[in-house]
Amino acid sequence: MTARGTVVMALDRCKGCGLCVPVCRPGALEMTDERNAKGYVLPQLLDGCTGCRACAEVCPDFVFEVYRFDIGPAELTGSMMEVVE
Amino acid sequence: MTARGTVVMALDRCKGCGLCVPVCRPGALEMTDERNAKGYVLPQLLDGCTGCRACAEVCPDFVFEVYRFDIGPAELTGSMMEVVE
Amino acid sequence: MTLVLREGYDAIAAAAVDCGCRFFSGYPMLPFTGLLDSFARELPRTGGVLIQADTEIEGANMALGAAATGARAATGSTGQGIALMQETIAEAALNELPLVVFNVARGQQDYFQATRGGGWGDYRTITLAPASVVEAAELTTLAFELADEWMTPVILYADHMIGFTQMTIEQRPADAVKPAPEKPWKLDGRSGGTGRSKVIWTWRQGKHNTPGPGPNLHWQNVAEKYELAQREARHVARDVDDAEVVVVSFGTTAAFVDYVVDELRADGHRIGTFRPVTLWPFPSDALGEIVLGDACKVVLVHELNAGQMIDDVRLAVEGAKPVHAIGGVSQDESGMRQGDLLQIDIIRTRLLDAMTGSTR
Amino acid sequence: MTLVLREGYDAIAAAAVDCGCRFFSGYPMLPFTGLLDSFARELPRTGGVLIQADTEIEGANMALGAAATGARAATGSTGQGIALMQETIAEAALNELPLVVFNVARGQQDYFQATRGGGWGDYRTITLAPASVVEAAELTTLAFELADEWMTPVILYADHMIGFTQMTIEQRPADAVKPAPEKPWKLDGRSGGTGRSKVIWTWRQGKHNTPGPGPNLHWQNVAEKYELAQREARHVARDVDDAEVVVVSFGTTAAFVDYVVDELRADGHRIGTFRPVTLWPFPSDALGEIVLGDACKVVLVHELNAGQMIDDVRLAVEGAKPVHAIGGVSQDESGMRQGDLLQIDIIRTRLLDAMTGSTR
Amino acid sequence: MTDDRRDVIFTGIGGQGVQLCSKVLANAAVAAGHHVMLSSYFGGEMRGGRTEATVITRDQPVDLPPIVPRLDALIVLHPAFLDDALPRLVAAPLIVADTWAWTDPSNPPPPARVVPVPAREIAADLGMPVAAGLALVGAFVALTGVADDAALATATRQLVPPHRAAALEANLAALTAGADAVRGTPVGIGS
Amino acid sequence: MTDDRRDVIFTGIGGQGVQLCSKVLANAAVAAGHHVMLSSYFGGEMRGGRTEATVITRDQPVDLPPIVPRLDALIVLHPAFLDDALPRLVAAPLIVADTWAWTDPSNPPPPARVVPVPAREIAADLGMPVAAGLALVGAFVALTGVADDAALATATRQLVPPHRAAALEANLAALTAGADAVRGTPVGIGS
Amino acid sequence: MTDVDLTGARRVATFAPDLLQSTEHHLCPGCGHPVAWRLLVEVLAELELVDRSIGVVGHGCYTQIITIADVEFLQCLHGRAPAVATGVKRMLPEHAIYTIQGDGDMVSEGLAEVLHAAARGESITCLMLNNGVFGDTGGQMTAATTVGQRTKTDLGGRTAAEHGHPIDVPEIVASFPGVAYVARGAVDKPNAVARTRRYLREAFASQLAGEGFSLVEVLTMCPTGWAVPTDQGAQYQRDQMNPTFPIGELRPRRPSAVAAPQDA
Amino acid sequence: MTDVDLTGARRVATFAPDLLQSTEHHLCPGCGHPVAWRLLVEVLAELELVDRSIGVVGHGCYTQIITIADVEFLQCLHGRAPAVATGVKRMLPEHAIYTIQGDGDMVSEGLAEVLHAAARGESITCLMLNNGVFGDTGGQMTAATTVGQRTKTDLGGRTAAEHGHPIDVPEIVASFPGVAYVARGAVDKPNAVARTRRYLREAFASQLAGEGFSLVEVLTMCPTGWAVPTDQGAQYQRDQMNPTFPIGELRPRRPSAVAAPQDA
Ligand SMILES: Cc1ncc(C[n+]2csc(CCOP(=O)(O)OP(=O)(O)O)c2C)c(N)n1
Ligand SMILES: Cc1ncc(C[n+]2csc(CCOP(=O)(O)OP(=O)(O)O)c2C)c(N)n1
Ligand code: SF4
Ligand code: SF4
Ligand code: SF4
Ligand code: SF4
Ligand code: SF4
Ligand code: SF4
Ligand SMILES: [Mg+2]
Ligand SMILES: [Mg+2]
Repeated sequence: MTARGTVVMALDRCKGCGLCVPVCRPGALEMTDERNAKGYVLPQLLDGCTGCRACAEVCPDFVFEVYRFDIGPAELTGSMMEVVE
Repeated sequence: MTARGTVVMALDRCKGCGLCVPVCRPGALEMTDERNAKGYVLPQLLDGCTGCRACAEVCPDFVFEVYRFDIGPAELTGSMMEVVE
Repeated sequence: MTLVLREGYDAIAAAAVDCGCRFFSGYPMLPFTGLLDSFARELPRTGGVLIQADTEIEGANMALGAAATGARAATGSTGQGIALMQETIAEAALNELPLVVFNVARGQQDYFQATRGGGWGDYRTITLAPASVVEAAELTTLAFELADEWMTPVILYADHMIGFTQMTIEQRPADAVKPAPEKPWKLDGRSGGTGRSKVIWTWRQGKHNTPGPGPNLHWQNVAEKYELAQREARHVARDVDDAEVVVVSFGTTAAFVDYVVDELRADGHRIGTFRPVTLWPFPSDALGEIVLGDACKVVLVHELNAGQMIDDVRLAVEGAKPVHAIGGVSQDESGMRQGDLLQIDIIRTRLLDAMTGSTR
Repeated sequence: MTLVLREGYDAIAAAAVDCGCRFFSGYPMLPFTGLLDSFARELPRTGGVLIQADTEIEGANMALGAAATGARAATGSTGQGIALMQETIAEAALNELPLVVFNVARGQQDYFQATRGGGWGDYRTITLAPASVVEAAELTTLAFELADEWMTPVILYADHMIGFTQMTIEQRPADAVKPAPEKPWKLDGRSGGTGRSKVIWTWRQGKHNTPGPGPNLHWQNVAEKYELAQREARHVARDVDDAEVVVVSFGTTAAFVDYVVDELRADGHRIGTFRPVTLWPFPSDALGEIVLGDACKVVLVHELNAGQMIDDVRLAVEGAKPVHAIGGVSQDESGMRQGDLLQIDIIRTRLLDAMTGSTR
Repeated sequence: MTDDRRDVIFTGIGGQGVQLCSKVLANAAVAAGHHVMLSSYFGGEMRGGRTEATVITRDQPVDLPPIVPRLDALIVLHPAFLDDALPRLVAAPLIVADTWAWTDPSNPPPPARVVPVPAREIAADLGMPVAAGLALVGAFVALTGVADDAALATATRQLVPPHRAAALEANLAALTAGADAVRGTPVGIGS
Repeated sequence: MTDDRRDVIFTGIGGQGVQLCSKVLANAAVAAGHHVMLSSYFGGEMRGGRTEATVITRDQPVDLPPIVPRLDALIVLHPAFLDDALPRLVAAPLIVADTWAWTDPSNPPPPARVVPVPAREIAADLGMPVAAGLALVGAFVALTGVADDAALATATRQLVPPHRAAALEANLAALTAGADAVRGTPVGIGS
Repeated sequence: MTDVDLTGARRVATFAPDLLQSTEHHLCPGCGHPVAWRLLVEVLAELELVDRSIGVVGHGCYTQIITIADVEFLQCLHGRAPAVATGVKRMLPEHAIYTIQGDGDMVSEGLAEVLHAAARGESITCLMLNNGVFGDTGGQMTAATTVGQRTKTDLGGRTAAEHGHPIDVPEIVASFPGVAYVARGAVDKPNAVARTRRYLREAFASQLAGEGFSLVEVLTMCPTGWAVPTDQGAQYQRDQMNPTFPIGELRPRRPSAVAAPQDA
Repeated sequence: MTDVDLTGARRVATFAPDLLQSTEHHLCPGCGHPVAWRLLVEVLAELELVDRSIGVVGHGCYTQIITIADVEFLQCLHGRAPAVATGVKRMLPEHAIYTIQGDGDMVSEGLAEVLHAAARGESITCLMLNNGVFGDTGGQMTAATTVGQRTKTDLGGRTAAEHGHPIDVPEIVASFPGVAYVARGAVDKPNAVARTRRYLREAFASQLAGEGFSLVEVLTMCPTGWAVPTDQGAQYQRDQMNPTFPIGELRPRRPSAVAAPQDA
């Protein structure tokens, strides 16, 4: 399956809340037993990310940077774009 | 015209506000040029009182005691009775 | 005698309920919140009422209302929340309503607030400042008693250290719960319709049938009452008889000072401590007597603020001996707790420095 | 120089607007209400804003917000309403925001409130107490200047007599209105996005990029600032050089005392008066110097309360000479105005009694 | 030579215009270049209650308490509350009284100087009973020279709103008539 | 003869159960008839933050400041914040430490008496890693006699809720195992 | 006293209820408050609450009731009456505990107190005498002054642009689940007076039945604050205030209220 | 940082807006507040208000925003933000002035402040982060805790019988005439986040257009105060809070608002 999107995760600041997991419609995120230096369990990225940004929208700790492969390489700066409802 | 009611007025404490006059449906009250010791102009009772108690209901200075002639002499004590709307 | 281990919060709440407190209302604020929780646990055992109020002002006024019915009632907060209650505390004082106010303070900056208030009119609040959990429980009982006796608000000035520390205190006997004394002035509705119905208000103008003294006379009476209440002054003096240096401090800070002074005494220094237990009335006579003694050369004041109690110390000493501040503003990084000036090395250094300075 | 006749309320409001006050908010309360009305008349001429707030707490916080933008801003009430502002006044002090607070008091019982506050934390409020309409106008200007200079709340402690009395004051020149000084710390939004954006809060912890000193250091700094502000102490002394009796009083009461003392001096008594213009900082040094002089035998304190300023007098005198209270609680039958102890016959009798007593 | 007693207290009852009278006097004195202090006392909300005002005039800034303890002149619009005012007078006061309102000439005793003015009649003649007080003010000013006629007129114009022009004219006339009534009254002690 | 050093400070990190351990010790001392003072310090909201508690045991009412300046015993659950605790000890402290957590035997120098206890192993054997602290408490009590076994068991029962019976048994076992590990350890100065 | 021939007459209205120790008061001519006082004490007498009621009274012209009504009162701080009454009620749960407040007292200074008490469903009755001004401090605008209403603050009448809109506390609390009864009456004419009496009766009855919080607003005339002649006060109120604050029951008692517990 | 191949990738979401000086904060795992912070600064940037806005911030866990967001802040007393913001706005009428408050700050301590400001039609935007608890003092019940909601005060859930009912401030102010815009959003799932962003945008736009008072409530999770596992916070909020506090615009902007003056 060709990835439509991906995420970069700043897991050092993740607090393991798990809020990102259920909002990922393709199920591309799951919690693991891994812990970061602060002792929090961490999510990991599986296959299937669509770059939908849902995880970034709900994460309280600014862990996600989201990328899409489906469109050209124009870079979005500053504010996050809107999720189409 | 036979009087159906009458009022006793404690005019020493009247403050001349005139609120009693318009509520008297038979027009049995009117303001005069007379003044009491406090210097307030006073109402006076004309003919036609029905003993309806309207004046007593609105007077802020407890000036009126109301009597009716149409019913037996049973005395009402304590609280004032209700005006039938 | 059975000993039980109790957190300060619980010890205070239990003592209050045991001496008949039936009502408590307060609004969450750290570190006062712990006391609110403890009252919530303790009050139900005697059918008392706890209201978590929606503001400090409401909480204080609820307690005032409860007090007006003759019930022993209390409120509380930390200093900042108590700032909001100033109008209400003054109202209670001028209405002669017994109201106990717990200040679980973030430090020692509320001395002026407690002893001079920020309310209105001429009033005072008896203020009790415990130095330990055990004393906090004892003074809680005293607070309710003094409030009733003098018909006045009484402040119990505690802090987070008293709240969070656990100490063994004597298990109260099964019959510990005492009813509040009967209060002839209390409102219970029953005087209604008698032609001599009661009314409580700070102006004391009474009613048509039963005129009161009016504000001037009433407020003069209240002021005179507080003059008399001077006799409630309480203190603890340690090793002052031969002390060249008398260190004055209050509340938990005094426990640290005592610790250091005990060490210095063991080292041969002629030093003693004086701790007001009542911040108002300040035990001026007792301190004055000690200071006027031949032994005393200098009075040092350690308080964790910019200099508040030192006014009362100076008023007591009246220039007879030099008075020096060795404390100061001292807060931890959270702003919620006392800071460095509780460290015994610092206290020791400051004491020694001041002693050297004064004996030079 | 043209003289105009002005009621105290108007004189104060005009002086405030002339020195750049652009915002006033308050809640009606007698006798403060007159000042609210005067500000409502005066502010529009410079485009200033008047808000009749819905509570004292809101009024004070509105003024605090306006002050944070660098505008000269004020609020006010009478003592009881100011009790409600204690938390806010402390907040302004610890945030170093210049805020002028007018207390149009019902008497002299707010001395402790003004000088010791009932707020939280270690703060002080410079407090100015005029004795006449003309002085009230002058001290209003000074209040705004000191508030800016020291970045602190300043209280102007007036009363209904100052409010309602009309006196001739100098017509202000057409260019009287001065802009408030530029304030680099003020909030105007412009630092947003620079990476060094401003934040004002009492804990002074700063921001991620620009950490602040934190509460301990900040509050120490504030306390030190107030130490320095001691130099703003102001007073008026009359006929004290050879005075055996020095009478201390403040505010309008002092005008009555001066009147009696002038008479007594005319009768040959060696008597003088001392009036603190700043209640805080109290002019202790000036009073101490006078009292330490050979002439002075006794200090009498006339204040219309149960004894509040007398603490400051005693702190200044330090036991060097006897200090006696000749005042007391004194309210009229409405509870809203000063009572009998302003009568010059009573003052005269009390002075003579105290003088006899002291020279026996 | 004019009378130099000018620390004056007005006494009257609510509704007589004591406040307006005292303001006219005070503002006239200001217009005449004096330093002035004006204090008022209203006896509460009741019609007919005690009403007082004091006006102090000086060539220097006034340095007196706001409730001036001793006054040397009195203007009497109504005798009801005279007993509150008299004790505040010095031994030799100037008293300007509406003639009807000054019934006991023995109080205060000499050396008081009492000047009765038929103010009620003056005002009645002008068809404006409430202007009686201003006749007394006119008389007082004439006696003391605390202001000149022009200043008095200016002050009155400032204080009576323009839309009450009729009242203004009557007020000015009352002032003049009051002054006329006392012109030539000898200055000095004794009534 | 038992060790008489009993003004003890616990040091550990959030999640190790320092609070429970200190409470068990304190309540056991109370059950044994002593006067006790217990103070705790939580280092904030972060997992793994500094956690401390002090337990003072006396035969008289405790007359000490709530933050006890000098302590003569130390129980080490975790070495992370040892540097905060060590300066508060007197010159000759008793130190009961989880063996793994005591890596630098030269600090503090003699006359400190250091008693290592394989608490982690004990707890692991009981299938309950979080009970390690209680093994140290058991050892401390055995060394000092500040409470007897019965008091220790009573206190633990009071503090562990009945619905966690399994945990209770493991906790009790950890206490006993810790005690057993040090029985016979000679009393006195030096490790 | 006027002299009339009372032969054969039956008294149908006394000067004032026995519960007033005096018929004299210092309120202004044409003030609406005293009529509300009368209704209150009449209802207390009628419901036999005279010796088991406590009134908690705020700051305003109406406060004078505490000097003449022969029932117990606690005069409290401006705006705080609902909080004080809460403390009283919790200690005396069988008593009828009520507040007397003005619009300034309740809607300006005391807005939080009344709304928090209502949200708690506190078993007290709050009485608001609404004249749309701070009568006692000279007639300034309050947070309940209707748009267009004359006050000392603005003799031209309140404008929404400058001062905003009034807050309708009865309407707000009527929507709160813990509230048992809310009504608005007036005293400008006899039938308004009669309705107000009934509202007060209902409010106290709901309190005694433990149904929850109750509130009765009474529109009262303040000719002084409005700067209108006394004899036009009633009409001014009807024209100016009633459209914004219509008379009636905003929350009638629920028939099932007594039976059903209020918890969800 | 996870290691992924970004060849040919287009960034569609940054970690955090540039306006945050730091991505670190001390709020609990699963706390809803930081998402609301992010939305706020995004909208400020989008509307170009970064250098002409001042945030007036109350006391609660959310207060921490003042240490990381790169805009100007005035931290004020608990509950008083709408009054403080009023003073600020009147001196800087062209600026975007807003408050950040919690439910404890706004509905408990500061109820009078927000309602009075709304009634005045004050041209400010109030933002309420509602988690139904005093998070910062340990999770006690507030005046906005929904019935049945778990708090430290009552782990069994709030009961109306004991504690009464929550106060719905947005609903109350939505009925005030001087109010321009009121909405309630949430941050429990992506589309709620998106709607909340739009609500904030509308609120600020209405303020800039001078339409009156605006308020946006945001439901935020407080797993700590509710004593629920962090990954169940969002669901708990939907089940427990949303029925009482449904998401949506309670008062949309009036199309004519810009043109029509608000006075009557
Ligand atoms: C804390 C406080 N602020 C202000 C006052 C001054 N004050 C006295 S009565 C009153 C308001 C009266 O208004 P309202 O409640 O409407 O009663 P009314 O006089 O109109 O009947 C005010 C503001 C006060 N007593 N206390
Ligand atoms: C006058 C005053 N009272 C109490 C407090 C204590 N306090 C700090 S934050 C807070 C409430 C927090 O609740 P909320 O606004 O809902 O914010 P949250 O922490 O839930 O986000 C309280 C009561 C205070 N700071 N000031
Ligand atoms: S939502 Fe963020 S903080 Fe929570 S688990 Fe996912 S990445 Fe970590
Ligand atoms: S961007 Fe969308 S699909 Fe990709 S991980 Fe995040 S939520 Fe899942
Ligand atoms: S209503 Fe009463 S006070 Fe008013 S005029 Fe009539 S009798 Fe007099
Ligand atoms: S009782 Fe009725 S009819 Fe008689 S005077 Fe009064 S209002 Fe008129
Ligand atoms: S001012 Fe208004 S409310 Fe007060 S007594 Fe007069 S009319 Fe009544
Ligand atoms: S306590 Fe609640 S509101 Fe506060 S940071 Fe934690 S989760 Fe957030
Ligand atoms: Mg009113
Ligand atoms: Mg919250």
